[in-house]
Amino acid sequence: MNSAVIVFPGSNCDRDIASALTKLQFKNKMVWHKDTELPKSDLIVIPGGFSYGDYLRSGAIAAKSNILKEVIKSAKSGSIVLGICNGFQILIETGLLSGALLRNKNLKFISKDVNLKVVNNNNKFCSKYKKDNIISLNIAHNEGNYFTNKDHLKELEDNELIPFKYCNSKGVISNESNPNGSLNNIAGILNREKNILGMMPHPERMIDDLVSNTDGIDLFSSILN
Amino acid sequence: MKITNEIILSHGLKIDEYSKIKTLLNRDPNFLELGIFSAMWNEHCSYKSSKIHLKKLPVKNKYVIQGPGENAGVIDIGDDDAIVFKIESHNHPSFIEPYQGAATGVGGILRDVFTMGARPIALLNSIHFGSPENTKTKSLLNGVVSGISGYGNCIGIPTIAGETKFNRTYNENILVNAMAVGLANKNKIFYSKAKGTNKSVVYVGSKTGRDGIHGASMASEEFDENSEEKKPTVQVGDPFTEKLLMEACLELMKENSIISIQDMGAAGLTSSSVEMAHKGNLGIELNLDKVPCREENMSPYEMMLSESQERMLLIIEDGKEESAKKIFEKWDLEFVVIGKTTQTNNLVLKFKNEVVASIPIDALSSKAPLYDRKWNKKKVSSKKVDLKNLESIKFDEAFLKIVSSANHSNKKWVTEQYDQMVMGDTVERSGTDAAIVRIHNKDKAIAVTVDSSANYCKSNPKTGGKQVVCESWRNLIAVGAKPIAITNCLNFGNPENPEIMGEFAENILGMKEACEFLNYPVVSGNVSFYNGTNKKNIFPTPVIGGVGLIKNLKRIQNHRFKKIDSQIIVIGKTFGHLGQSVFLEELYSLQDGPSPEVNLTNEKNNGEIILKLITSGAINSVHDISSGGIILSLAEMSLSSGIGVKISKPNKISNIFEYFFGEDQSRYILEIDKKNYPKVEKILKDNGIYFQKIGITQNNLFELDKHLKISVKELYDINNKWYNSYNGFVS
Amino acid sequence: MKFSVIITLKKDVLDPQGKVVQQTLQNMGMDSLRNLRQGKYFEIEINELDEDKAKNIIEQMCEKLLVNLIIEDYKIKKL
Amino acid sequence: MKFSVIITLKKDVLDPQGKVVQQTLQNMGMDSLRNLRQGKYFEIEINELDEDKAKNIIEQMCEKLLVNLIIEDYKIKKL
Ligand SMILES: Nc1ncnc2c1ncn2[C@@H]1O[C@H](COP(=O)(O)OP(=O)(O)O)[C@@H](O)[C@H]1O
Ligand SMILES: [Mg+2]
Repeated sequence: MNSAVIVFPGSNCDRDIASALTKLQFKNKMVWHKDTELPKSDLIVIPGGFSYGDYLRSGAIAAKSNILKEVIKSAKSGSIVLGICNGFQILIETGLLSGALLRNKNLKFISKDVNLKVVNNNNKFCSKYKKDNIISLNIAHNEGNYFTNKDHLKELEDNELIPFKYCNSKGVISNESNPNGSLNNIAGILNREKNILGMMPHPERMIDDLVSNTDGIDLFSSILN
Repeated sequence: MKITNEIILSHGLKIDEYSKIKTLLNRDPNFLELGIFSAMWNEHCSYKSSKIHLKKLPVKNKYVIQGPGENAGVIDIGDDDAIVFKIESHNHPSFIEPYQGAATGVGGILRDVFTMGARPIALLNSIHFGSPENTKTKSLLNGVVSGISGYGNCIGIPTIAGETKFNRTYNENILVNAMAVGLANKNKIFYSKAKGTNKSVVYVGSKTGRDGIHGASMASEEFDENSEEKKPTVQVGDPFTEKLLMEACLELMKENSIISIQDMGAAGLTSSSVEMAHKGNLGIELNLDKVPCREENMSPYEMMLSESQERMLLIIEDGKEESAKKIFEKWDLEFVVIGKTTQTNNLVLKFKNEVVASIPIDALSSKAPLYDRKWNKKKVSSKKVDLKNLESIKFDEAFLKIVSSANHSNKKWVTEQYDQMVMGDTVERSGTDAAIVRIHNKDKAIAVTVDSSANYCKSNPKTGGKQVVCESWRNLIAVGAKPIAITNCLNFGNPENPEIMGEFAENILGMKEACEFLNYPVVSGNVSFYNGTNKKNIFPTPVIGGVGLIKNLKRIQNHRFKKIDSQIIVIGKTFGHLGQSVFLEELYSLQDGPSPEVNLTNEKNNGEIILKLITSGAINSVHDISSGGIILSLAEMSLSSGIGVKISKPNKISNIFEYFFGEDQSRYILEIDKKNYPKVEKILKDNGIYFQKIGITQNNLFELDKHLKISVKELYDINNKWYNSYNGFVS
Repeated sequence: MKFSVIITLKKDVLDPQGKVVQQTLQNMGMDSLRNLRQGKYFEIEINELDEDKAKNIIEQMCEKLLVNLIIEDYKIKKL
Repeated sequence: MKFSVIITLKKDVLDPQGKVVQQTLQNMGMDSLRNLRQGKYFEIEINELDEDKAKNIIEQMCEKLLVNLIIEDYKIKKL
């Protein structure tokens, strides 16, 4: 399977995701933000980091880049798009995903491993997980506090558009297990057509027991499937 | 402008230093030249008070590629891989503006490392604050931690180890030391030495503003009531631009275009250009009209002394300017040829078609003042602390008070603000004896740690210097790394005071002894004097950054207990040394008695055996014993694993407080599977290593004879309270 | 010509930053504080002498980049 | 009583955000843009009817928390 990772000035998880994709048998290409054409790819990844320093609003400036016009076109025609962390913020700023990512409720950068419940696996990104699996992924962000209006929240809940929610080690989804203040403990969302996933946690950091665990692998193998 | 005594003094120069300038120039300097001299001759750039002492430190072993004197030290870790590392202070700026001060401290040390051709792979820091009750401490703590996190996270380099300490000695002068570690190809290291005349001198990075003019001389002065007014424009860090600068430099380094490269740190354009010319025994001529400026009407004086961040100076091979420029344009950065190297051995500055300064390079470098300052030997107390003179306390109370204290609480509040996982190679994060970073795509790694022991160094600078080097060595051993070399950041008070100068001189002697004995040389470092206010100096605080090598990632170790019912032993002799201990400090606010001595022979033997045992796979976990003694080390092993212990005091030593809180050196705790125990015991005995059995691991309960019994969960909560209640947020 | 732009979060959007700042001030003893919301501020200078045209340009900047219209409102003022 | 507080960076202090935003706008074709600086904005409502007293309280908030006086200036206005 071919993948493409979009690189912005200030992206800093681009190498990590590229390593992960290669390790998991994707043929990956890096795409510079000034490029005007996407290579033929089955998966487009917008990586984490601080594109444009997170200045103005995280993701806002990257969303205006040349290549994003192509990503939007491609996404609208059904390509699989994955945005991780800053990538999620960028997808929100382009409007491909709805809602907003506000400052964490404690106003601090949070970097730690958190538990997530796979609340919906009926999509291209999660088919390898079992529903209600509890996995542990690393988060590292300043603005991951997901917010949206009531109608959209209902739509997300009703249509199985929320794959992951923050929970504790026993799977309880509560205020205490919510690291950043996200509505309904949302850690990631899909668009209505389910071909675009934006998520704050970093699956690419969890593919190797030596450094962490392997809970991220299933996400990539689901896509490969 | 006429140069008055007042102007001279306000530049941080002494009147006799000014006379020396006149002799060297054979004339009076103009105002710009005076500014340049003041920047180059201050303590921070010239090392005038420390140089003769620093020379005593060992700087070589078979791994060292580059010792002190370059932007950072370089060691060889095999397969053409080299590790480049250095630590640096940013104390005064962080006290004035904690967020920006700490952030630009991180930015500065990163530039030192990638200037040499290394991609940074880890950040560490050592931060010391005043007592928590001091009114300034809370905002300084918050500002510094978020500054470090803001910069490191944004540029995308994991911050994986450090230390956070509180002590009233830092009430008016905090310490913020940042260390960076990078990975390079050992055949492609870049240096600052200029070569060849008439080569293009190129300015890259951010534009120059009026930031931090006189920052370097500020770092070389004591604070007083007027510091607030003397304050130069604060430097604001821009990690985004630094990220671009780093990528652009590393990209350019893949081509053969760079003759020499130097970051603009303290004293900006002045020190970088002088440094390059001096090392290459050349002259340099700059056309200041070309310097990219952020503000209008900037004067040559401001341009030369600005400490704007995220800038570099390069000397480029003939004909490579265009291709180099393309790379910097790709990254949206300034790239301007601002001068050339010359044969004159002078620094010549032109502005608006006039020569505005002309100074012999050696007058600014090799002929700068050097002082052998007067120093006094410390009178060391040798009186043993007698517990009988202290108010009695129950053992469990004493223990819990320490576990819940600011200095010994869990530091998650700090470390969870740092991205520790970015780059994907962090094998051990903060919270272990040393952090471990894998070399990308390889099966080997390095271990890194920073350590300091101000109380020990205050009471006995020489023993303290020895001890802190050994502690660093021990922390690397404890994770299974072979210690290779160190970088040091020497934070001291006013060197013009013979007591303080004595602390410095003796401290160096102690470090030298330990470094030599352990074959653990110093490859880079930084000296920060004048830490203090109005004659009140901080405790001498040398901070050691250690790097060790792990050749095989299957053979690493950590301090987390693995199983219940394993044997626990203490390696090394316990005499019950309570002088300068955490026990006295936290429970009685006493800094009393002698510092613990280190027996270097035992240190080395114990460490080498531990390393052997780890490599043989015979032990379950290992932890060094440092401040707080055996009981604190055991607690850390339990807290990080959730597994309890059942401990008894061996009979020989009478007093339970001395045995469990004593801070004798060169000791480790091992957890050993009972089935492996006979084998381990034999190895220890065969090698003449002293050890004692003290108990076993057990489920859930942290237990010491009849003195202490608490669930690990409860202990965890107690250990985790302080930061959150101090800062008033729960995350 | 110089303008200021003030950007605020829409009323129904959570303002975590404002909330924490408000709490902190209250904890510091500022009891009379009733409500606080945080926003952004820009000072923008452009080479355009015609005020209407200038305003129009600033408006474009807001709509195209500075403001996230889904969650934010803005106000432009000539300085 | 309701006030606005505008906080801006002091004149010679680097504004990395403003710099990048300005560049982005220029890259988007806004050629007439000469200069842009970014600041913060607060809307604060307090229970205090006396205007002088109220202003005084807001000033205190600024000096004690909202403003970093080392690098920032501020302006208070009644709304
Ligand atoms: N400022 C910091 N930055 C990163 N890591 C830190 C910091 N402060 C403390 N730590 C980490 O927390 C752990 C405990 O710190 P400390 O109590 O000082 O360790 P020790 O007593 O073993 O030297 C260490 O692993 C250290 O790396
Ligand atoms: Mg340790």
